[in-house]
Order: sequence, then C-alpha cells, then structure tokens
Amino acid sequence: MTDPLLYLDGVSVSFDGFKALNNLSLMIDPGELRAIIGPNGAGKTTMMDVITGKTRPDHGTVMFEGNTDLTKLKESTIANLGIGRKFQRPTVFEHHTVLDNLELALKNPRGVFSGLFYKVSEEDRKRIEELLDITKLSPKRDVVAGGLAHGEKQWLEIGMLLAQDPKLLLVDEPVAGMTDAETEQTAHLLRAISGKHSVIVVEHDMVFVRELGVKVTVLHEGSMLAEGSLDTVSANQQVIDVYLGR
Amino acid sequence: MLDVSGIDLHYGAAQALRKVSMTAEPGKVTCVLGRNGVGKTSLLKAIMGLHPTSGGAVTWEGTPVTKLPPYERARRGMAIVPQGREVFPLMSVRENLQTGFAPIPRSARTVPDEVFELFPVLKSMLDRRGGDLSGGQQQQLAIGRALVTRPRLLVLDEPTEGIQPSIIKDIGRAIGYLRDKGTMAIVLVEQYFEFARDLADQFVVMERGEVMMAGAKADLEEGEVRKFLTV
Amino acid sequence: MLTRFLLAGLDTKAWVLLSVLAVLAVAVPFMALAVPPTSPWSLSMLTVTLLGKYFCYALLALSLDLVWGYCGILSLGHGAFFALGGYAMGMYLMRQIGSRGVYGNAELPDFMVFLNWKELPWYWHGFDMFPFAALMVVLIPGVLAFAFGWFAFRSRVTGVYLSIITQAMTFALLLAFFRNDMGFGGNNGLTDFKEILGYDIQAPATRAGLFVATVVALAIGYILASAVVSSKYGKVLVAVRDAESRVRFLGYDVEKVKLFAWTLSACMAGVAGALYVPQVGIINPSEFSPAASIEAVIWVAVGGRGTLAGAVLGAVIVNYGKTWFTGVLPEVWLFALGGLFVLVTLFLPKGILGLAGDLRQRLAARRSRAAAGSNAAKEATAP
Amino acid sequence: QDTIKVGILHSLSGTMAISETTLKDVMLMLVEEQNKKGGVLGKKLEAVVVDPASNWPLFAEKARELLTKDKVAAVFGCWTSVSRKSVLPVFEELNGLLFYPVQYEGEESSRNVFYTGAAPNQQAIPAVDYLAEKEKVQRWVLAGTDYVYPRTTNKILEAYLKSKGVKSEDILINYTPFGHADWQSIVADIKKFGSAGKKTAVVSTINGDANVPFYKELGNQGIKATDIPVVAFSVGEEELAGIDTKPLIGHLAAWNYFQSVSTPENEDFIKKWQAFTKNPKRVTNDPMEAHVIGFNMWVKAVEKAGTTAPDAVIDSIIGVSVPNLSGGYSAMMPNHHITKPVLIGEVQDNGQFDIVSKTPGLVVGDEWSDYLPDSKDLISDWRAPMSCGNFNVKTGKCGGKGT
Amino acid sequence: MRCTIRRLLIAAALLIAALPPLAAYAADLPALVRGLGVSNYDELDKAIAKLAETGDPAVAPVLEALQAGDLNLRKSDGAVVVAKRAGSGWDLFDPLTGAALGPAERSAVERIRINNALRRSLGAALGALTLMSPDPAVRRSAAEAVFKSRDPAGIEILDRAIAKETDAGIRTAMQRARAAAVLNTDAPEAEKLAAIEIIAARGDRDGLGLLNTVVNATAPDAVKAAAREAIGAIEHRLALWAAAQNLWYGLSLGSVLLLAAIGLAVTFGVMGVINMAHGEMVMIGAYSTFMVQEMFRAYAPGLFDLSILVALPVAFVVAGGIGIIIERGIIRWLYGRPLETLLATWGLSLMLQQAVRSLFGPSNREVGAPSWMSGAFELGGLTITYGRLWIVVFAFAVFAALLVALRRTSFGLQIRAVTQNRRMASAMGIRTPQVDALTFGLGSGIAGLAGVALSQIDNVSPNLGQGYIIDSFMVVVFGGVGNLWGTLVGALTLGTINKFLEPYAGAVLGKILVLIFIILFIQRRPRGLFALRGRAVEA
Ligand SMILES: Nc1ncnc2c1ncn2[C@@H]1O[C@H](COP(=O)(O)OP(=O)(O)OP(=O)(O)O)[C@@H](O)[C@H]1O
Ligand SMILES: Nc1ncnc2c1ncn2[C@@H]1O[C@H](COP(=O)(O)OP(=O)(O)OP(=O)(O)O)[C@@H](O)[C@H]1O
Ligand SMILES: NC(N)=O
Ligand SMILES: [Mg+2]
Ligand SMILES: [Mg+2]
Repeated sequence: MTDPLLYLDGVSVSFDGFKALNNLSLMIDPGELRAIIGPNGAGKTTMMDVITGKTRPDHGTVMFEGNTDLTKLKESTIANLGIGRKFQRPTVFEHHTVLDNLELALKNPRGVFSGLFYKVSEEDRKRIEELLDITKLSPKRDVVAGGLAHGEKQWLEIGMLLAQDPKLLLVDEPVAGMTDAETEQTAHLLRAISGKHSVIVVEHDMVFVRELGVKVTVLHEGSMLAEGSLDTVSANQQVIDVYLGR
Repeated sequence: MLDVSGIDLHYGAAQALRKVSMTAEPGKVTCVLGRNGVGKTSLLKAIMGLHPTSGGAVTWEGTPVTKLPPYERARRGMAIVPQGREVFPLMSVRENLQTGFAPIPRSARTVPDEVFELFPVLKSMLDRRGGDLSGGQQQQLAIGRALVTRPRLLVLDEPTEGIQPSIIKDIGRAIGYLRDKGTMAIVLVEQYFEFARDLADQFVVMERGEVMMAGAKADLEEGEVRKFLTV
Repeated sequence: MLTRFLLAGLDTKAWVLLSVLAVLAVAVPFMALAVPPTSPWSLSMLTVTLLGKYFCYALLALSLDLVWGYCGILSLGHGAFFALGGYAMGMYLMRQIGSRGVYGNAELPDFMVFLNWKELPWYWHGFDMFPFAALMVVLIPGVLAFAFGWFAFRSRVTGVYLSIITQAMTFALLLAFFRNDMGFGGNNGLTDFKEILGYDIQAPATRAGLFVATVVALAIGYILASAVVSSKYGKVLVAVRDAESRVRFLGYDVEKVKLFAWTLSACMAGVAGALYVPQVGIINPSEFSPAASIEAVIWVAVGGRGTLAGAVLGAVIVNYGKTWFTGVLPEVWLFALGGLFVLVTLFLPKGILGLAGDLRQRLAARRSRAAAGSNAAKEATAP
Repeated sequence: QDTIKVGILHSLSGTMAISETTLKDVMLMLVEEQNKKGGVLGKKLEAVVVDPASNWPLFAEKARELLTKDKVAAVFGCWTSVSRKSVLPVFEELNGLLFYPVQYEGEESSRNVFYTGAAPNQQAIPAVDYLAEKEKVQRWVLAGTDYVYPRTTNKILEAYLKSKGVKSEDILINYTPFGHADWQSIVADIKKFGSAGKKTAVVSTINGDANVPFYKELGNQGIKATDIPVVAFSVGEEELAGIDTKPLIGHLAAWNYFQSVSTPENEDFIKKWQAFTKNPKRVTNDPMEAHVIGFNMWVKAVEKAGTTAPDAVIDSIIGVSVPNLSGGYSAMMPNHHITKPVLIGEVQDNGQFDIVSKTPGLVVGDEWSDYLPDSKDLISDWRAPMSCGNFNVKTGKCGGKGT
Repeated sequence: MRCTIRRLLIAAALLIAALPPLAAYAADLPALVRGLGVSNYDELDKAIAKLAETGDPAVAPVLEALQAGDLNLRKSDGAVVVAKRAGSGWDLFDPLTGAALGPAERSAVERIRINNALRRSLGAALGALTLMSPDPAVRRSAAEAVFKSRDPAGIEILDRAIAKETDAGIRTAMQRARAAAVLNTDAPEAEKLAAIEIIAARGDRDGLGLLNTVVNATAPDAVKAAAREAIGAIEHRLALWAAAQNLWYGLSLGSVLLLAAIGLAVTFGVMGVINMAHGEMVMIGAYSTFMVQEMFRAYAPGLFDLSILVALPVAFVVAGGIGIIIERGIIRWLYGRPLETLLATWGLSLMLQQAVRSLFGPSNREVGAPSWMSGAFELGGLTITYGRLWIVVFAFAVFAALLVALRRTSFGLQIRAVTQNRRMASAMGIRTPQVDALTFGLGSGIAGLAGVALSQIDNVSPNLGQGYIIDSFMVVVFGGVGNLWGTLVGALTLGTINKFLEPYAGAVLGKILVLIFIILFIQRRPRGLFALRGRAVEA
C-alpha cells in the first residue's frame, strides 16, 4: 500500500469558541479523487483553509507526502509544494485578461527575478491554448477577468488551477452556477486529471457527485460523519437527516 | 405585475441585454434560464435598478420604475436575493435581517417567523457576523433578509447555489409556499434545471443577451428548453 | 538580455516621452548657454532649474507610481526616501565647502561649529568622496525601505495601515532631523553649497549639467520602471494589488514581490532627492513632512495612477501650476490648486492621462451603440 | 521702464502665513506711501508679491524668480531663519538685496542681506539682564521650539548666564516641536523647577503657533507673572491678539518696538496702518517696524547713490540713518545690522505691552556672538577695503579662522 | 525696597495692634494718595508703602484700583483719580471716597503704570489690609497673599484674624500664612519648628518652595534639618502623586486626540472616505465658536459664560451643513474609489483654509474661556484645570452619544449597511444618498464640535486643522479602522504613552518614540488595536 499523499490528523479549528473543525482526520492517496459533502457550515471550506495554510489549526497536523507538516508553512510555500486550490467564491485577477490570469498560474519559477526576465515559451503558449480550450474561454482570452460572468469566472479559476499543475487539487464547489451539461463536463475533467493528480472536491450537487463515482466523505459539525461510496453514505440515516433531507 | 419590455443594458461598450421583455405575475414563479454569461443576472439587475438600462422600460404594478433608484423600487415592494449573496459582512446576522426594515412601516418592523422556520440555522447564529458564515449559511441569510421586507416581487438569482440538498428542498418548499400565498410574484434565475422545472409556472429562456423562448410551463417543451442549456 | 528586458517594456507613450526628454536634454542646455540672452529662444537659468526641479519630482512620482499604481501600496512616506537621498547628497556638498564656511573650519560644517561640536560625527565620514556619497544616495533609502518593508510585509500590514505607518515613519524622521543634536543642521538643514565634483554649483554650465543628469536619470528610471511593470513580475505586482491572498495561493511569495518593488522604488526616490538638492540649493527636514509625501501622491493621482507616463505628467503639471499660481495669484492660488484637484477627481477619474483612454473608449461605445441602433432601425423599417 | 520694482517675499499660505501676511501688507502700504511722495528717483515703485507658501525651497525659487524674471531692485522678505538660509545663496549669486525684518540667532553676515531685526544681543541678553536685576531672578528655564533660532539663542544665553555665575543646576533647557499644543507637563515642570526656593523665570523662544496653547496653559495652571515671569522673544501684539490676556498680565516680552510706544511717529504709523487695512483694531508689531526702517533706509540709500544698482546701494546704505518708531534714529552699520533700542514690555489685559524698561541708548546688532567660542573673534565690515563678513581679528584674515 | 515696605508694615501693624483703628490718619490719606502720582516705579513703590503703613481699610480700594490699572493721574492738576471708560472719554472718581468727579477727555488723564515688582508689593499690602474683610473669598485670598509675601508684619494681624475666623478652611490658610511669615522672622527656634510642621502639612509645591527658601537662607541647624525633613516628606508625597498627575495629563491629551479623531472615525472609519479635509471641519467648528463669541461680545457681554454652550449646536450645524454640501457636491461621485477621495478632499482642505484666511484673516482669532472653564483646582496632589476637565467630560460624552447613534439606532444600522455594500443596501430599500449625506454631515458636525473644544486650548487660525489631521489618522488607524471603541482606546493609549514618555525623553523625542511605537505595534497587529478578524474582513 502506498503512503497517503495528504494526511490530516486530529485537526481542530475554533473561532471564538465555535468549533468549525473538531478533531478531523482524513487521508488522501496519490492520484485519488475524493468527494466531500456535508451540510452548510460543516467545515469543508475551513478544512481547505487549513490545508492551504490560510487558517492555522488549534490542534492536529496536516502531513503532505508523508513528511511535510503543512501547518507550519506559509501559503506560498504550500502552493509551491504542489497544492492548488479553487475557491468557493471565484477569485480571479479582475484587472488582468483571461490570458494573463492563466500565464500567472502556469507552473514556472515564482521568484522575483525569474518573473522579471520571463518570456513566454512555445510550450507555455501551447499549454495556455489547451487550457483556453478546456475552459471554453478562447473567445474571451483578451477580456479582463472582472468583466466575466459568474460561471465564466468559475471556469477561469478551474483553468488556473490546472495551469498550476499541482499534485493535489482542492476544488471548492466547482459547479455552482453551472448548467447541467457543464456540470457533467466538469466531472469528466476532474476524473481525467485524477490518477496523475490527487483531487479533493467539495460539492452539494449530488448529480455531480454521482457522476464522479468516487469515495465520498461526509463532514458534519467539523468531523467525519460517514465515508464510502455515494450509495452507502446516502443510505446512512444520519446523513439523510442532517444533509440530504427527505 | 412586473412588465419588462424591450430593455437594453450595456457594460461599457459591451451589450449584455438586447431588447429583453418578460412578465411576472403574483402567485406565479417565472423562471429565467440560460447558460453562463447569457445575461440572466443582468436582467435581474435591470429589474431591480442595480445597473442602468440604455433602452426599454420596466413597469411594476402599473407604474414605470425604469428611472427609479433601487431603494425606491424596494419601497414599492420589490426585493432581490443577489448572486453571490452580498450579505453585509461586518454586521451580525440579526442586523443583516434588520436592514430589511428600511422600506416598511415602523409598526411592521419585525423579522417574520417564517424566516426562522425556513432557515432555523439563522436563529442559532443571530449574533455571528454575516461575513463569517459559511457560503450556504450566507445564502440562507440573503433569502431571509429579502423576506423581511415583505416583498410583493421577489427576485432570486441562483438561490440554490452552494446550498446543501436538504435545504434546497426547503427553499423549494418555501418558494412554493410563497407562491401559493398568491400575493407575491417570483422571478427565479436557476441553473439547476430540475429545481426550476418543479417550481416554475412560466419560463424565460435566454441566449446571448436575448430572450429565445418564453411562455407557460405547459406550453414549452422540456427538450427545447434544455437545448439552450447544453453546450 | 538586459537590453531586451529594458526595451521590451516601452510602448508608444514611452517612446513619445523619451523623445521629448531627449530633445529637452539637448535643447535646454543649448538654449540656456549658447543662445544669446537677448534672443527670444534663450532660456533663463530660472527656467532651467525649475525644469530640473520638476523632473526630480517626476522621478519621485514615477517611483511612487511603481508601488502605488502597480502594487497597491499607498505610501504616504515616500518623501522620506527622497529626503534621505537628498541629505546624502547634501552631506557631500557640505563637505565640499571645506574652509569656505563662515567660520573657516575645514572639517566641520558651520552649523556644527556654532553649536560647539568639536569633531565630525562618525556618520559624516566618507561623504567627502563622491562615489561613496553616490552609493549612499541609493543605499540609505534602499536599506531603510528594505528593513521597513521586510517587517511590514512579513507582518502583512496592508491598506491604510501600511499607509499610516509610512506616514508615521516620515513624520518620525521629520522630528528627528529637526533636532539639532542629530547633526544634520536641524531645521535649517544643509545649505550654502559651493561646488559639486569640482564645478562651481552656481555656474550656468554646472546647472545645465545637473539638468541633463536629471533628464537622463528620469529617462533611465522610466525605462527601468516600464520594463519592470511590463514583465511577468509586473503582472504579479498588479495581481498582488488586486487580490493579494490569491497570489499567495498560486505560490508566489508576496512579501518578496512587494519588497523588491518597494526597495527599488525607494532607491529611485533617493536618486530623485539627490538630484534635487544641488539644483534647489537646500535640503531641510520639511522634505520629510507628511504633507510633502501626500503631495507626491497627488501628482500621481492627477496624472493618472497606474500609468508611468501619467505620473511624470502629473508631477510636471501640478508643480508648474504651483509655480505659476504662486507668482500670478499669490493671494488666492490655493483656490486654484485645490479646485484643480477637485475637478480632476470629479471629471478625470483616471487622471489626465486616463482622459485620453476614456475618450477613446467612450467613442468606441458610442459608435457600436449607434451601429446597433441603426441596425435595429433598419430591421424595424424592413417590410 | 518707468517703475522700480520691489519684491515682497513673504508666505501668504501655509504655517507661516499667520505671521508673514502682515508684513506683506505693511510693505504694500510703504510702497503706496512712497509713491504718494513721488516715488524714488522720480520713478514710481511697483510691488511684486509672490507666495513662497511656507515652503523653504520655494523661497529660493521665488527669490530667483523675483531677481531674474521680475528684475526687482530689492526684496523685502523671509521670516524664519531657514527661509533666509534658503534664499541666501540666490541673493549672493544674483547680487540682489534682501531686507530681513525678524529677530534671529545671528552668526551670519552677508553682503547682500540687511538684517533689520534684532540680533541676540539686541533682545535676549538685555531681557535676561532685566530679569536678573529688576526681578532678582536666580533660576532660569530656557524653553524653546526645537530649531536653530532658539537653540542658538539658548546656547548664547546659557554661556552668558554661566559667565554671570549662574550654576548649571539653576538652568533648565526644554525644547518642543513646532506647533506643540499640549503644554500640561511642561508647564507643570516649570512650576516644579520654580519651587526650589529661588526666584525663577522662563525665557521663552517658543515660536509661532505653539505660543497660544502655551500661554493658555500658563493661565489655566495659574502661573502668575508675579511668581514666575515669562519673557518671550517671539510673542508680539499679533500673537497676543489670539489670547485672552487677563491671566497673563505682567508676563514679559523683549522687542525693539511695541505698539504702545508713545511717540508721534508711532501714533502716525498706527493711524496710517489702521486706515490702510481698514481695520481700526489692527495691531502693529516689531517686524513691521523693522520693515519700515529697512524700507526707508533703502529709499534713502538709493537716493544717495542715485541708482538702484545693488553694488551702489550696498556702498551707500552703510551709515544711513532713519527715524525708527520709538523716537530715535536707527543706523545701518557696516555689519549690515542696525542700531536699535531694546524695550521690555509687560503684557496688559488689552493685549498690549506696558514698556517697563528701555535701554538708555541704541544697541548695535552683534552678528557674531561674543559668547560662542568660534565666533567671538569674528567681525563683519562690508565697507571697502575690508568688505568681509567674517573677519577674524586674531588672525587678521577674512574667512573665519581658516587661512 | 521690599524690605522697607515690610519694616513699615510691621510698624503699622504694631500700631494697629496698640491702638483702635482710628481715623487718626484720615486727614493724611488724600495727600498720600496724591503721592501715587509719580511716574517712577521706585518712587511709586515708596508711595504705596506709605499708604499701606496707615493700615487704614479705606486705602484698600485705592490700592485695588491701582492693581487693576484704573488709577490715573489727571494732567491738569496732578490729582490721582479713578477713571472708568465712558464712551470715547472717561468718568472720573475720587479713589478714596468714590465720589464722582465728572467726565474727562480721553487724553486728560494718564494711567499710573505698575510692573511686576509693584504688583507683588500691592498684593502683600492688600493681603494685610483685607484679612478682616467680611467677604470670606477676600479673606481667603488675603491669606494666600500673605503666604506668598511672607510678610512678618502680617503676623499680628493674622493672629487677630485667626482668633476671629469662623471658617475652618480659611483659618487653616491663615495659620499657614502665619507660619510662612514666622519663618521669615527671627522667631525662636521652637516657634519656627512649629511653623515648619504647619507648612509641611500643606504638602504642595508652594509649601515646598517656601521650605526650600528656608534651607537656602541662614537659619539654625535644627530648623534647617526640620525643613529638610519636611521637604523630603513633601517631595515623597508629590512623587507619589506624579504618576497620577501623568495619568491625568495622559487622559486629558487622550481626550483631545479622541475629540479630534472621532469625527474622522465616522467619515474615514465608517464611510471609508480618506478625508483630508477633516481638520478643516474642526477649524470651522473653532471659527463658529469665534463668531458666536463675537455675537455675545457685541450683544450680550453679560452672558459670555454661556457662549460656548451656544457655540456647540452652532458649530455642529455649520460644520455638519458644510459636510453635507461637500458630500452632495463631491464625495458622492467617488464612492467605490476611496483613493480618489484623498485627492479631492486634499484639494478641498486647501480651499477651505484659504477661504477662512480670506474671510477672517491669517492671524489668530481670540476665543475666550468662560469662567467655568478657567483656572484649576487641587485634588489631593493633583492640579486639575477646569478647561481640561470639561474637555475630558465632553470627549466622553460625544463618544457615548456617537456610539449610541451608530449602534442602537436604525440610522446607525443603515449607515453601516450602506458603507459595507452600497448597492445592496439600496436594494434593501435604504435611501443611500440620504444616508451618505447625513453620515458625512454627522462626521463633519462632530469634527465641528471638536473645534469648539479645541478652540479653548489651541490657536484659532487657518492652520488649526493641519495640526490635528495626522494625529487623527494615527488614532483611528491605530485603534482599528471602523471600530469606535478602537478609536477611544487608541486615543487614550497614545495620549498616556506620550505623557509618560515626555518627562524622560522630552517632548520631541517622546513624540518620535510614540510614532515608532505605532509602527512596531502595527507589525504585531496589522489591523489595529481592535482588529476585526475572521473571514468577514478578508472577504
Ligand atoms: N472567522 C470565523 N468566525 C466565526 N465563525 C466562522 C469563521 N469562519 C468560519 N466560521 C464558521 O465555521 C463553520 C464552518 O464554515 P465552513 O465555511 O468551513 O463551512 P462549509 O462546510 O464550507 O459550508 P458551505 O457548504 O456552506 O460552504 C460555519 O458555521 C461558519 O459560520
Ligand atoms: N460588471 C461587468 N462588466 C463587464 N461585463 C460584464 C459585467 N458583468 C457581466 N458582464 C458580461 O455580461 C454578460 C452577461 O453577464 P451576466 O452576469 O448577466 O450573465 P449570467 O447569465 O448571469 O451568467 P451566470 O450564469 O454565469 O451568472 C457576460 O458576458 C459577462 O461577461
Ligand atoms: N529668525 C527666526 N525667528 O526664526
Ligand atoms: Mg464552503
Ligand atoms: Mg448570473
């Protein structure tokens, strides 16, 4: 059995006494695609905040590739280790064009001087074209991102995530505001990149989660409530009570 | 009754709406459908006066409101649940709800019980800051806040986005309940087709800033509608 | 590679500006020195020093625009870097006075003599050598900026909080330099300079030379700044301005990104200050005053923040306005200048340079709308 | 060209406008009067007003503008020492004439500048003498704004007091920033220093805006002139106009002129001034008198020389003497400073000063203080053949102590 | 010469003690009064001494008139008269009898001038003469005057006065005055030691000064030792109070900072307008006070003490009104472009300064203090000036009122909603233009109120605002933008730190250190003292 890529162990986070994460443990294997569901406020986004270094946990460790404790590192270091993230609310660089957004995200040296002397290589150009295709933003390549509609921003952010080529992708509600067809496409996309990359995706759209067809973790009040295939967890009475409803 | 006729809307040089017309009636849910970026949100902005239109007219309960600022429209009974929630981040949940008191008479300034019945989580978080809520909780707050103004027109922009399934069902029930009271006209923008289909009395389907199809649910064929939602 | 890097950033605006500067660098000295004073084409030394001063300010504005316009750091203390560069140069010039001071003390500047100082403080050593002083001109502001930025950016001080502590920094320096005990001449500052690099500082040729040096410095500063902002690093800079935390999650070290621009900018400001001092003939703590730094921000805003040419233009226009108004409307010129600021904000939201872009856009919009309108009309009239 | 231009270089905006605007007005009045008398050398005078806006480099720029663009024959201007220091090289380079009307720290003598305000020996030292003699003061607080004028004046006073046998522990020196507004602790400290059982006085070189809150605090904390008198060198009628002086009666100021001087010249001047400003309550003060003297000297020197050419005026003005407003004649000395009487006044409840002491004769402004080691050997004499601002009497050479 | 008076006074007092206070000297009084008509200070001093020597209470009003500067010399006949302003001339009175002597031309009389030395002599003489006054306030100040003059001549009178005195407080004051005088005589050691004990009980700076004089003068060793001990005790006591005194200074400076900043906490903290014209709003408040006081001076000088109370609403309305005009005219076009408000308000501030300069002139304007804001009182070892006390009270009152307005009213709720999300607030039915205008007006009005208070302690000049703008921004930012409590605590903290540093570092270095403290503090708390935290802020 391979070592897990990411291992959360007993992570707790509280805000003014309110426990957003409560002794949460979770393990993601290399190449695994994992869906995480759970009620609003269960702590899914907070978990991603902890992994990416945005929020420091009160307790617990987050081990990446076996030996790196992410809780001690700053955001940019974590990102450079190969962890990319798409936010729940799409955040893109509003004054940059779609093209520039992707260029900034491309996996290249991040230093000041490499930035000063960077020149777009043929390879990079090709990769950007690919990403524009995937996100169907080719026609809007020269539009500043601030002028994109909500769904288009979602796509752009997915494109930026792919451009980073991370080992682990954290995807927070990618299909919110997408049509059913796009939802389906997104599921395909995520499935396609898993295997080479690990992916954690948070979604409330059950159709989408079903489409992914992978192991599902249910969070509730900051801890794990259930884990297993979608069918197993959706049969769980507690999950139905707190999440799915009747 | 809401009557939108032939409105145009521009963002700088780019035109987002072209001669869009639609109506919404009390006791009915009008569903606006369309792919990303076709102009649904822009249409709602035009209805609520959040972005100036460059042509056409919006009439509400018989009076033209095209030139009125949003707060005047709110005072005439219009309310919106915007895309992206837009709760007031630094104000408590309670205060967020209380912002809805502005357009209503002093005597009516209470938070209706139905808000907490629909979204019990809000009751337990009254003193938490709006901005600290989770995405879904914010969405619930945004809907609750709109209901505080006792609107006669409720405009919802993708209210199910980011909401857990059980609450989506609750919201669906809530919209159904509000519609069934018969006094409220509801305009609903949705991507979640099943949800929309179950609630809608009439459809408006948009593509590239224009209305492609419109009519009562009974008159429209689902396949036709779906065609405009696939890529 | 360096030339490619430097030239890559130059757009049309830049070429226009650089050409203007090149013309000035040749024409101004010529008109001031070679054209006989009776000719209408002759320039007085007053004009030469004024232009020199404006261009020093322009370089300061440029440096400020780099951090404010492109990186979103609103510095309300850039005058401090400018003044420090100026003081470094002033110290060199003071040492050049030698025994020509009123007390004839070859070692000590006059203000030290009459306050009973017995020997030159250690930090004045070395400033008698131009290369050392020139190094200090960039090093002192640079090191201060680096240290200040290192702490502030690491602590993630942003927005108004950063602005206010930059203001606190310059204000503290103002008070410190005011103190006679500091050994920088107190409120009177450093003045009565005699020569620079062996040339009489009041000689027309020296003045012309200083003017040319300023123009060249401004041109280099401009080329450097445009190269920086148009590189990928420049895009990161703008990204930091718009969504700092998002940049972090892309793996960029935001602290370093900011620190580089900040330090570079401070060095540029230092050079501007160093060129300013020999031309105006005095450096005193009032250059550290918060109001002076705010004024520099105003130049950038008037010219158009986020456009390098705008910063240059704003500095020149506002300062020309000030020179002109204080001479022509001495009693009410504040109304004119204040009114200018208000009007620019209300009617030129993107500054003077933004106006051009705006007009172009608005024209395009009108055209497309008109086109759409006529199409609609055609359709309507079609049978 | 049938007018002679006179430059007026006083801040009309910014922090110094509060003091300098008046000087601009008085210059305009003098020019107007002179023109009524037929001008100078048969030509009308024309005042050129600019606003250096309390900005020191701008002073230099405006001075250059006046001298090269407007080609003025003389400039009347500056208040703060730093503004004078800033314009000095410009006047020397372009060989212009500057009349500087404010009391200052000395330690300067330029061929192109005429210092019509007081040097420390014309203000500070007589004031200290007065307190020591008449009030039997033994303990001294030297309180000042932290800049060159107070620093230098206090250095001189400290040396002077020590030479008179005052011990170090009986001198308290305190500096505050420009515009200091919260005087609670310092006034309390003064009280504390004054409770040592020896008669104590405050010598204030506090400048400008800080004075009003200082005196308000003195009044509120009940420091009476009969207990701890304060003698100020930068507080005149204009400054007092902003304060309720009832609690301050008896505090002192040392100047070379007070509005309350009762001479026909002064009464005439006040009348003209109040008519010119159309304000029957408008006060006069010492720097205004200095401009009156300076202007009249310049007029006389120009007429004597028959030209406004600077070199000629510089030669002819030495020895020119004109009536001052306190009943005597002030003369321009070879060191470009003038002779003045020293007056000590006590604050009255009407915002005026009662003159309680006046030097019997006139005092010559001493540009190089006798109490500073490096300047006591220096003298200044701008007459040929010496024509030197820093002649060392020990070495017999011009140029300080250098070779 | 002071000695002469003293000796003469001793004689006079002895005489008074021996004889009943007859009008035996009355015949000489007019001649003695006439003797005041000299222009030489030394001669005048002697003349005063001669008058005081009579010990006749009828002399007191003469000396009081001289002290007040009302005593004049009639040029025509050299008579000494009291002159009171009447139109453009004078009404003359006899200084002894108070009988009217008819009007006189303005130039017909010449004021008899006095200097500080004479003021002291007069104080001493009057002190001795008025110890028996029926008015307790006069008796108290008479005792204070004798304490200051330390006139041995006073001892006898004091003894009689003490015997008659019914008010315990005044009696203590008299006993202290007596002790002070005793220490100035060759009284026996025991008596002096007793006196030192009484002075030591006084325990304040004046007592300390007096004891120090004893130590400096020649005295028996035992007396000196006792004095030293007493000095030690008083100094110890004062040192203990010094910390409290500093705290009070800090609190009072803090309140000034709070007042200056609190309006900015609304326009900048709440609305996000980088309001560079804030200081000018303060200035407008101060000039409003000036205007109101001018009105009072012209039309109701008797009610001058009320002028500040009237100025408060006037300043609020004037500054608030100008604020509303500015908001409607300029600021409203700039929402969503906060940085540009900096440019526009900077321009505005230049124009407002110049406007005031053109309107009111460049120099200071006099704003007077009402009597209830003048002077000081002692609280234990603290000296508290009324002016400062009222400013502290006022600052807290304004703060409390604003807090209630923003937190407890629907207007406050609407303000916050509008500033957090203007478009959404509008969609919720909030009349945003109205709220914006009123909020900016409120902030400006509060700045105007601050101006009323600051006019009491600072210059009323066109530069007034410039002196406060930087401090105000520091306070608001240090406390945490958008948090009123932060502004309060920030102001008080900075004020106190400043006042505790000042004694050690001096005012200049103290200020530098405070600035460095702010810079370092922000490193620890990048969003100010009362930072809002959580995703609400980052979003
Ligand atoms: N800074 C904070 N202060 C207080 N409470 C917070 C803060 N951040 C998050 N919370 C609370 O923590 C809980 C977890 O939030 P989180 O955003 O992780 O939920 P989520 O699972 O992502 O929900 P959703 O599905 O609605 O996005 C919520 O109840 C939220 O209100
Ligand atoms: N603020 C803006 N500035 C410029 N263009 C905009 C802006 N907002 C939207 N647009 C453009 O207008 C068009 C319509 O946008 P709108 O937000 O109305 O779409 P939508 O139908 O709501 O999409 P979605 O389903 O993604 O929310 C899009 O092409 C978008 O790029
Ligand atoms: N010279 C002065 N008073 O600065
Ligand atoms: Mg979430
Ligand atoms: Mg939308």
